[in-house]
Amino acid sequence: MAELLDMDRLCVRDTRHIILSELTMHVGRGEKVALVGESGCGKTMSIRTLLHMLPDDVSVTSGSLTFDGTDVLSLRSHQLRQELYSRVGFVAQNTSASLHPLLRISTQMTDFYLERHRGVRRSQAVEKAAGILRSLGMRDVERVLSSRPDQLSGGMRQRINIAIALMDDILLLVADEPTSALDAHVRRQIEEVYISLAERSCLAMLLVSHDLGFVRRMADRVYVMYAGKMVEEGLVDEIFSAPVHPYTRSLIALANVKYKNKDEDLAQLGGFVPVVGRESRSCAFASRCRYERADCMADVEYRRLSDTHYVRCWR
Amino acid sequence: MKRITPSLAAGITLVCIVLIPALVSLFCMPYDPQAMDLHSRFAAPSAQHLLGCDHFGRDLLSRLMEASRLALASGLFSVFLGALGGIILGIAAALGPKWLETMLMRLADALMAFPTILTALALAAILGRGTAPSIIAICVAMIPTFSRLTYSMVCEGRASLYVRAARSYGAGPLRIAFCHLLPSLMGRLVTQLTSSLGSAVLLESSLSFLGLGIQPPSSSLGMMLSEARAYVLTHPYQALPPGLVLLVMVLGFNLLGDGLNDLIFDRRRAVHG
Amino acid sequence: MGKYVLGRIASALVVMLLVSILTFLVLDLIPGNAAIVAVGVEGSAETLARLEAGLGLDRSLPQRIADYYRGLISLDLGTSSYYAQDVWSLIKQRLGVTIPLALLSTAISFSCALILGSLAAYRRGGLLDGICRTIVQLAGSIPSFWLSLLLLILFSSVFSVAGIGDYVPPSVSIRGYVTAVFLPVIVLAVGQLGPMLRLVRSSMITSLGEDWYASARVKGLGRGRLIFVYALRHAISGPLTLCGNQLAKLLGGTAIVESIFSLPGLGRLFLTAVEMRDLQLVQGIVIFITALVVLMNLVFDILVHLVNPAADSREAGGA
Amino acid sequence: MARRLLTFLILFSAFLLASCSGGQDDGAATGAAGGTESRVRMAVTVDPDGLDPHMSASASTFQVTSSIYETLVTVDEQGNIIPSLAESWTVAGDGMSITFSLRPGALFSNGNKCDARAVAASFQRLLSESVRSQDYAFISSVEVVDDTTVRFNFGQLNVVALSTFAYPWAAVVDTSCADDLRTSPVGSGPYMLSSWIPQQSLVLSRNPNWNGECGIDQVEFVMMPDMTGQVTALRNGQVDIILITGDLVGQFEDDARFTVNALAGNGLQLMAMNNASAGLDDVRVRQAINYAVDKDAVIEAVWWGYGEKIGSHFPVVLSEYIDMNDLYPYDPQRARQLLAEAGYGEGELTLRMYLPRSYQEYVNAGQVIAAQLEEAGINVEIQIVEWATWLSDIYNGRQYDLTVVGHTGRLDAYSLLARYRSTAAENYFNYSNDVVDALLDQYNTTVDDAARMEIAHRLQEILAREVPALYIQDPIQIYVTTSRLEGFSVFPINIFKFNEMNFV
Repeated sequence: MAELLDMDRLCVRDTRHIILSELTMHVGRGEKVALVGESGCGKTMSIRTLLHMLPDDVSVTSGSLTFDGTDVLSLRSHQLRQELYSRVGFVAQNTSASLHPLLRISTQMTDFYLERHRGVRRSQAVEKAAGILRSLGMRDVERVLSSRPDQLSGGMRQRINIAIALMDDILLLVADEPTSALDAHVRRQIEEVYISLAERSCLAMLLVSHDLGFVRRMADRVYVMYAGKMVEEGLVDEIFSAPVHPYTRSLIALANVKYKNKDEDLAQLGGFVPVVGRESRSCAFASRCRYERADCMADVEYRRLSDTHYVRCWR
Repeated sequence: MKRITPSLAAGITLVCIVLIPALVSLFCMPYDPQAMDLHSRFAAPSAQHLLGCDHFGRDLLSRLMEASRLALASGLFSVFLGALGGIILGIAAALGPKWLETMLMRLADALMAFPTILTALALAAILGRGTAPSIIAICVAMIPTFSRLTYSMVCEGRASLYVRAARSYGAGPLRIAFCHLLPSLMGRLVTQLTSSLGSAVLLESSLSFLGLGIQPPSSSLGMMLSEARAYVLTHPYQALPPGLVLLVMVLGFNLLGDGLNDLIFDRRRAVHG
Repeated sequence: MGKYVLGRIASALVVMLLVSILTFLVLDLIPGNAAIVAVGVEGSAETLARLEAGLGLDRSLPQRIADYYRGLISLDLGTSSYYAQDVWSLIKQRLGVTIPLALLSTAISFSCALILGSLAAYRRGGLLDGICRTIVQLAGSIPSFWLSLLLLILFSSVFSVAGIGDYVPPSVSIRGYVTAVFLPVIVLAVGQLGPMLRLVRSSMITSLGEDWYASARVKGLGRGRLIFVYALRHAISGPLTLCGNQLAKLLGGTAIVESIFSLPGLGRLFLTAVEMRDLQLVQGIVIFITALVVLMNLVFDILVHLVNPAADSREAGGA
Repeated sequence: MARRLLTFLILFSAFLLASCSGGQDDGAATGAAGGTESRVRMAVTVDPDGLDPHMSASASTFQVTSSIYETLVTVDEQGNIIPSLAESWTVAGDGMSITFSLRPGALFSNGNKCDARAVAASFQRLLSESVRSQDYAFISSVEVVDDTTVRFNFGQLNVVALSTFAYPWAAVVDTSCADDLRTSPVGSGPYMLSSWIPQQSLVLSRNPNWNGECGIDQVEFVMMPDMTGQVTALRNGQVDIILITGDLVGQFEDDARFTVNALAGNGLQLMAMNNASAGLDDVRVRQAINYAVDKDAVIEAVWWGYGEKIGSHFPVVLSEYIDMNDLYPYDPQRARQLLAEAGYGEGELTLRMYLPRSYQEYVNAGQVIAAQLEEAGINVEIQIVEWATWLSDIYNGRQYDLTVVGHTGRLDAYSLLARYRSTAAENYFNYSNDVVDALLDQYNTTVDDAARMEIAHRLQEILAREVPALYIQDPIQIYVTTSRLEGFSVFPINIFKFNEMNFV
């Protein structure tokens, strides 16, 4: 059976730099996949490519992207609603900014649904929204539905965003940093929402995160990205118990030491994610790598370790 | 440096189109703009009079050159003075004591609501003949814009980190205003200054149109238009050249202001990116 | 909210007091008074003195100011010395001309700006956007009196349209009213369009760059609803405030346009009042206009608050 | 929400529109009612300054009030005195009183009797309260002889007394409503006020108590400040009478639909000089200025040649007029020579010229004259001032060197020239000449017509020679009417007789 999402050697660039270089990734039906990496390494850009949300000056130069048998890259803007957005749900990174600040939750949850399902009455749609909110563990649903975003807490808004994604019968839920920017208590609640959702449904999920603890609990498989390239991929156990790439190792090591802002800890590692030179076939991590040696500058190939485990490193 | 945006280029071009003849008029003009030749009243454009003549047979081109020089000069003067006054008042309101702030801001409101026509009349009564009354009247009309802009920007800046830092090591309000705040506001002010030139020129011409601006025999664009208005039925062409010059001048300044704004905004974005 | 409104009204009263004292001072400063104008080039010094006494002009400035405010407290704007009519009834007469004119032109420019500005922001860099930016620049730079003259030449000389410059109240002839008001409305609307269109476009561009816009789009919301409900709803508070300012300015009368098109509006009344040194009338109009400006800004701030309850108070207070 | 907002705006504007137009109904309805009646519409630039003839000095008032009120006598086109409210009159042998016999049964528009008592009351008011009470100071008492006879006794001899009763400011008003006359006039004339919306229109309708001839049922004065608007309105048949400037004559001259009436009025336009200011106190400088200015060119440049050049303070239409134009012809050489004699070389004399903004023609004339004076070596600094400022600083304050202005017509030499009396308040020229003072005294008491004519001629001559002002022209007023309108005529004083017009 074909994969639900198939990203093959995707290259994306803006006017100056290459952003994604030959990115390959796939998500099976019902599979929960995580995409991890530091900020600025191209995670968000790769899901934006999938959702046709690229900024004006960014374009796809080569590669292919198929979702549920549809060639996503060739979709025209008027086809997006029917071909893509009805089957992919998306929860954006900054959840409080992704709700319209002035419209009631009930309106925001049902507007697009009503447009897509002609003949459905508003009250029916609101009923459905309420049901979904309840299933996500929301209390006091009526009050929430008649509120505006600024009257709700961050955790509530997050749940609403998930609920909006679930209004349609989607095949894939894409969540960009679903738990960042939340305080510890709320973060735990939202994690539970995702985990119970993952357990209950046969929905495929693509989580973008640098919260490795969450990833470990949620995901079936993990992709590790660095500077616009995949550096390692594998089943959760493979990645967490036997990481190969020094980058993966340092991410996991840092996650075990502290449970704090990952960016800061990585910064202690020294250096930043490079912006230029992503097209080069050498190892982009070399400059920050403890194990750097001469052949890191040469063509570093994506090696197969097992059927599921691949890595881009000599080690 | 930065690339020059189309609106900046267009602005510079348009301003030059009026600026160059205006500067040339300081040294030479085709005719004396005040010399009447009653035989060539309403003369059509010809080799002798490139733009024709007005109702007194005065050469339109020469009058336009003189008028645009006066318009530019009075625009520059009044905006400069108005900006200076507005900035000082704005800073005083933002950094001064609460009562001063309230007083100055209500005064700015009152000035904004006060009819410019009355200001111009009062100043003409005090200062008498010449261009000074209308320049100061426009300047007074400009003050509230600048004082409010400065006020709000200083208020924003007051809360910013570097100002708090400066205050913490004991810098006085004046030092904060002139060494820390003003430089960072300069870009915004320069933009406002340029586009205010356009509105100042417009205001001057409407005062002149009502007869409250520059006095004859000197020419001004508004006066030329109001004279042309009397002959709209018989010589409609007369209304065209002064209005076009005015349009080009104001358009030029507005585009220039926009272009500068883009330039400054671009720089900011470059710093952030 | 009530406290906020009260505060605004209080500061408005201060502004009106300042403005009217300024007016007194200015009218005292400029040469000539109502009696001199009434006597003209005829009449003797005794006549002049008698008329001045009749108008109360022989008393000191503080006395006259005090008298005026005493009347004002009982909502009496006094009597015009030139028209010998109640100042308020004179102003009221003019509003019948000025208010529809201001509302029509504001409505036209506001709706044009909303539609054009939204579409231009949506297709940023496209043809419509280019046209819009040209309109912004041209409409913002064209002197209204020149545009009036050009239109007047075009319509009355070239097209020979009857009825321009001959104001007829709509109760007498709707057609006559429309022909008389048509051109001034266009001139005034063009004058407002520039800044309004610019503001709508830029706030729409901001709105279109917001996360919720992207999310709503990804949810598959239709384009029309996306632009004209989601984005515009968010972008409208700035334009609405500007609309209030513009409307207030127009309600104060537009002397030049009114006199070019012979409309009996408030602006022309003001010019005549100043010319005739009709102190009561000048005062009345100045105070009325100031009150109107304050009131309009307040009304539109409240409107902004209704549309956008989440807007922070700084925005509302700074308007 | 956007839709609700839009709805709100639409409703709001509809409400305002409705409420505003509602407010005007009462004023306009009467205008609309006269659809089938004959109505003449005249375009005017400014509102009347109230409709009380005793309390105004403005020409715009009298062109309206002359149809609402009646004067005891009136004038024909040539300036001859003809009966009006008074059917006949007799001047006493010694010239010290006039007795008028009033038209019996005359009524004011409110139904009150307009009899001898009303006339006397009206004149009492004129003498005590009017702006012009000074002009009537010669009247010592007003005597009611019987219901239709009223006698005016004079304190001093005034041979031109009769003509003073023809001026529109001597109209008979109903003193029982004296306080409201400015806005609700009550007179015995052919028309009464039906509505007045300032700066919009003023409508007169027939006075039901008027029994005389009346060919027009309604008169509407339409306020149109803009000449273009007036011309288009006339062309489109929206108005019937307009007053135009000379450059527009060509537009109507050959058009059978319009009649052009170009008639010399009874006014005077001149450039006054301050005879007390440095330089101008020297008669040679004033003469030089007269030599330096080409009056024909000024009249051509400003009035398109529509004006009668004058050399003294006297309108050409009056019978006492003599032509003094040849005294100082245009001669710039002579001007320079005279200036040099007076001690002023090229560019050494600088004069301040003030021009009243409300009168564009005077502003234009001032600019042309200034340009000509500059050519003769006199510097001129122009300042344009508001009318009120002009009245206060220039006319009353006499702070000026040169100014261009016009004077309205009078019917006799004394009223015209009284302002040259050295003590007169109106003498803004600061002109002082004992001979003139004496001649003026003599004029009023000279009963013999020929001798009086002689005095008028001498006065004109002296003024022409000493030139306290640069006399420019007696303006020609150009009225254009639709050809359908008959009976339109212009009078030597500022009145209209709409009741004598009719449509064909």
